[in-house]
Amino acid sequence: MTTTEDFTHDELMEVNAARALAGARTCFVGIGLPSTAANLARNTVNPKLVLIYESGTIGSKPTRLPLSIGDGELAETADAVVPVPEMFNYWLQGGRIDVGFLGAAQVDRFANINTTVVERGPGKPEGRLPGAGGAPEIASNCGKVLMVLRHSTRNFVRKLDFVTTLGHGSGPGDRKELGMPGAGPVAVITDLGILRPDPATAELVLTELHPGVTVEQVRAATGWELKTADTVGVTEPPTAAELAALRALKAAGRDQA
Amino acid sequence: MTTTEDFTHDELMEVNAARALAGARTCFVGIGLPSTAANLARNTVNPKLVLIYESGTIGSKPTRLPLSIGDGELAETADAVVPVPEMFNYWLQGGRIDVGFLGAAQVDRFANINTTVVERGPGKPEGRLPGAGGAPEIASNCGKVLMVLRHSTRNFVRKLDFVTTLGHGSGPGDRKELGMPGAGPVAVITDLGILRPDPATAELVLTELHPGVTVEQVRAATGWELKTADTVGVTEPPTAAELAALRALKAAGRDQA
Amino acid sequence: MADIRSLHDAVADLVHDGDTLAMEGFTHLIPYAAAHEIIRQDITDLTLARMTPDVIYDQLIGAGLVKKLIFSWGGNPGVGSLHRFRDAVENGWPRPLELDEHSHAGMANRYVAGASRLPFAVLRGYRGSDLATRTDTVSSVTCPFTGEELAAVAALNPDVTVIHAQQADRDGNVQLWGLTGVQKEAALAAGRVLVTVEEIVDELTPRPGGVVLPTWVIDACAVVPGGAHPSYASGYTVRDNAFYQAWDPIARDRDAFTQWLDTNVRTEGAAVR
Amino acid sequence: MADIRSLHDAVADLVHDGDTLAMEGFTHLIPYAAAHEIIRQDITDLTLARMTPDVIYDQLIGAGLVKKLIFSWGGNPGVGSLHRFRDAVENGWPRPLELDEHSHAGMANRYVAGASRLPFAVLRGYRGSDLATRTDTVSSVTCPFTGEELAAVAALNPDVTVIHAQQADRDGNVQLWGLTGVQKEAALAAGRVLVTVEEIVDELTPRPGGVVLPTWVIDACAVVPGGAHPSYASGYTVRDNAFYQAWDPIARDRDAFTQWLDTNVRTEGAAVR
Repeated sequence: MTTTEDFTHDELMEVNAARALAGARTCFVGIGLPSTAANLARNTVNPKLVLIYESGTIGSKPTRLPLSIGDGELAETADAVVPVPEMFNYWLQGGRIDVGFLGAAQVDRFANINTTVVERGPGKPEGRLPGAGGAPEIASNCGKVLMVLRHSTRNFVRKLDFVTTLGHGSGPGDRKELGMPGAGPVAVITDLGILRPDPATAELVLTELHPGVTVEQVRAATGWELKTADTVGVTEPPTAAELAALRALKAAGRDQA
Repeated sequence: MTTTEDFTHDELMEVNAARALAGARTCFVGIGLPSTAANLARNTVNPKLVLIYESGTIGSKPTRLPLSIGDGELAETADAVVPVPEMFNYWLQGGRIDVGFLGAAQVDRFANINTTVVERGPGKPEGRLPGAGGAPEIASNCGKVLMVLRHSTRNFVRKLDFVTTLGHGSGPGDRKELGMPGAGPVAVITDLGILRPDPATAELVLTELHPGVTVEQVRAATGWELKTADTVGVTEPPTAAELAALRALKAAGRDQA
Repeated sequence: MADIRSLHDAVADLVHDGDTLAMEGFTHLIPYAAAHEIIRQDITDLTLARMTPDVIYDQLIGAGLVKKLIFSWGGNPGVGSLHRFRDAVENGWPRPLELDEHSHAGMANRYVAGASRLPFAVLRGYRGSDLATRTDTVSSVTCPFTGEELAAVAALNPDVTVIHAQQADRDGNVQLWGLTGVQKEAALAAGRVLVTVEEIVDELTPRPGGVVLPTWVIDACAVVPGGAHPSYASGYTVRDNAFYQAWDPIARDRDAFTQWLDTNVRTEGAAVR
Repeated sequence: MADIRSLHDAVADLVHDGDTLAMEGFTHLIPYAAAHEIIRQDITDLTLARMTPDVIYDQLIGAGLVKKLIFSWGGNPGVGSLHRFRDAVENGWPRPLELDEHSHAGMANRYVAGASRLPFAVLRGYRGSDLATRTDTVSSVTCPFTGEELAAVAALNPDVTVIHAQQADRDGNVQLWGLTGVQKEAALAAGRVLVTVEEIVDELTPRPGGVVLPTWVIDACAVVPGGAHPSYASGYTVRDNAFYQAWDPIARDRDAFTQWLDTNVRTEGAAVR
């Protein structure tokens, strides 16, 4: 396997996020990092991956990274374009989608997500985030959920200021009790490594480090006492092909602006 | 006005049914006599009438009488074709349709309709009719309802064997109590004349006779003690233009079979 | 993913004795050829669902394969009664037929709930009608905001849905257009989906009014040109109104019906290969 | 029936102080020109509804015309925050902004209920989310068949909905295509409907993915070529991504925003005639 040392932490995150889509048939794609990952997956590990955007496109095959979930190319290259209510009712709630790929502003140890408001300290108003978008029902209804976000104590917090989207609630069994069809978050891919829920506790534990990253670095960037798996692996470095595909996607994306 | 004596009782019914659509913007069209009436209206008193069929066509402009509510020409000449659930939810229940035009197997004095089953006497099984189709919600949700059917004691009965579709229930106020948005049946056009609900009782009374028909004839063909309006009018004879349009429609319809 | 298969094999694999089976198509694109294959394979004890049973279900009922019918309007469109349907309901011939009867609005919403994987749908319907007294799939819910009582209909999720479409591509993606009725909902509500198509094309070109079903929601496609006859496939065939009219005397008479079935369906030569 | 009118007159007649106003378009076909006309006419105390508020509502909020926002995702797509929206929520500038906040699935179904003239819609949603604690338009219903508890969302029926479309014919029938989002539902849910269009054509040719709104569900059409800028109208214009990126520094600063508004919207020359 050809590897190269010339890559960034963001690229490690993006490449591993794409790899996590190997074997998936359909992916509900959030904009930003999830869209980068899903498009990279289509150009590398999973050429047949069906990309589904909440704007109503099924099977989009964009040649460049879309800036928004409603870029014209998403519709023009799609197998089908459906009304937004149909997307949420027949396709998402209908259980047709294998993987939901989400970003997050804040995530806690049970992979619950906040994208609504953050506390900014005494005397200061709550800080406003964009809101839920499709995430609550994506996380509930997709077969499983992948998350991708940069690792920092600002993002990986001890306690969410607001639960926008339930991951695993307060532990195993919560999703089932709430009648959520999907398995919920199975991996959180960051620029430092990968966290996965411990099957016994549903708490996110460090399972893989990216090459050159230490457990201490990840702990320092996590707002709770991060546990590690019995064996912490190291992700495969990006291949030259992966990096080339990623960089080509991003360059094409920049051209459009 | 040019008139002619050469017309049948059915033609009187059809011409008067078409006339009842003068001024309507949109009509939800049942197949059979209602479709004849609505298409004739488009060719005579109401060229801009928007025909809506439950198969999903909005603004059909057929050149011949469709045999079924799903004939290809209904779709090909439509302003829009929508899925059947949308037709019933957004357009019919959404209150977008001025007039629902229905036929019936049995009708009672309050213009309630049976199209489900009929008693056939002791020892005999219930006779099976086609069923409800769109009628219950057409009668509930259209601004008003017109009915067209041939006059006989078999059709105009003292008591329905089954209420498929509510007209005026058991009298004034029933529709309101049930929360039905539309005004319900406003006229029943037959081959003998026209019945309309008495505003005070909601009971169908004879308001118009077709030329040459007597009150006694209508009473004999009605299964209850039919009341008459204070003044019973006589419908205008069909004009030559109306008859020509009707006959052309029917001839074109026959060509397709 | 939809495999492209023979009609015989697709029906044999996907339609089983005792299934709840929906064969939809609102006058247009009715999957007659698939129904005939079911008759040839003698798949029985079926619960059939369809808004407008039409002649296709008259044939299946007359063939004795149906124990229950879920429907909203059972007639021969533009012609009259479905005599095999009536004979089964009125006289139990060739076997009794249980009914679950709705209005069109109710049936359409049952499929919508099914496709949405919700247990029920809400509509302002069935008011003042006796229909709700004869079925356990109509109930009511109260709006938590306004207090209004509305009809609730139970979701309809067929074991298998069969539809006819104009085109599939080689991957088994399907497109239908023209009157598309309730087919998308019936397909997405089902556990298994079989689509018969007029033809396989290299690429599906988006059409006005086109409904695309991606291959990953379909189990099998079978190429059956003319498979909607005597209904039609817009752009390929026209409705055989004469057949619908000719059906009336055939279906009125048990012997004439049986002979028609033997001659036109239950023969080796009638099978689609 | 839709009269073909000037944008000025259509807005003046159809949009009133205090209205609940929906301006929909999911990234595509966002009716910016109509929003600017509303700003020029200083129509105020609006309750704005929109799944994705976007830069269009950032402008209306910053202009001080909005008292309440009904929404599910308020960002500058692909760029970052809506700074005018944040400033109103966090600091009450230029006036406090009340929020009614949902998920996309909830908002879409609120419009569906509105278009269906039902008081509520049902979905399997909001589970485990704090969203429902901050709004009185999410509740629950119990399925009368299975006993499952599901989310209920209140119907959203705007006083007026404004959308942008590619084409109208001379009678005021409208067609839009490409990503059609939730526009049909938003229009059919509303009391009044204004459609701005790229052009008037002699005849609407059915398009793949086309949504047709007949003239009799629309109150006015106004011809506004480029009326979706900086969003786009598929087949006519492309998305001005550079504008979305340039908006970030403009909207971050109250003075820069106000100056932008004065220069680009609140001038006689900016008005569409």
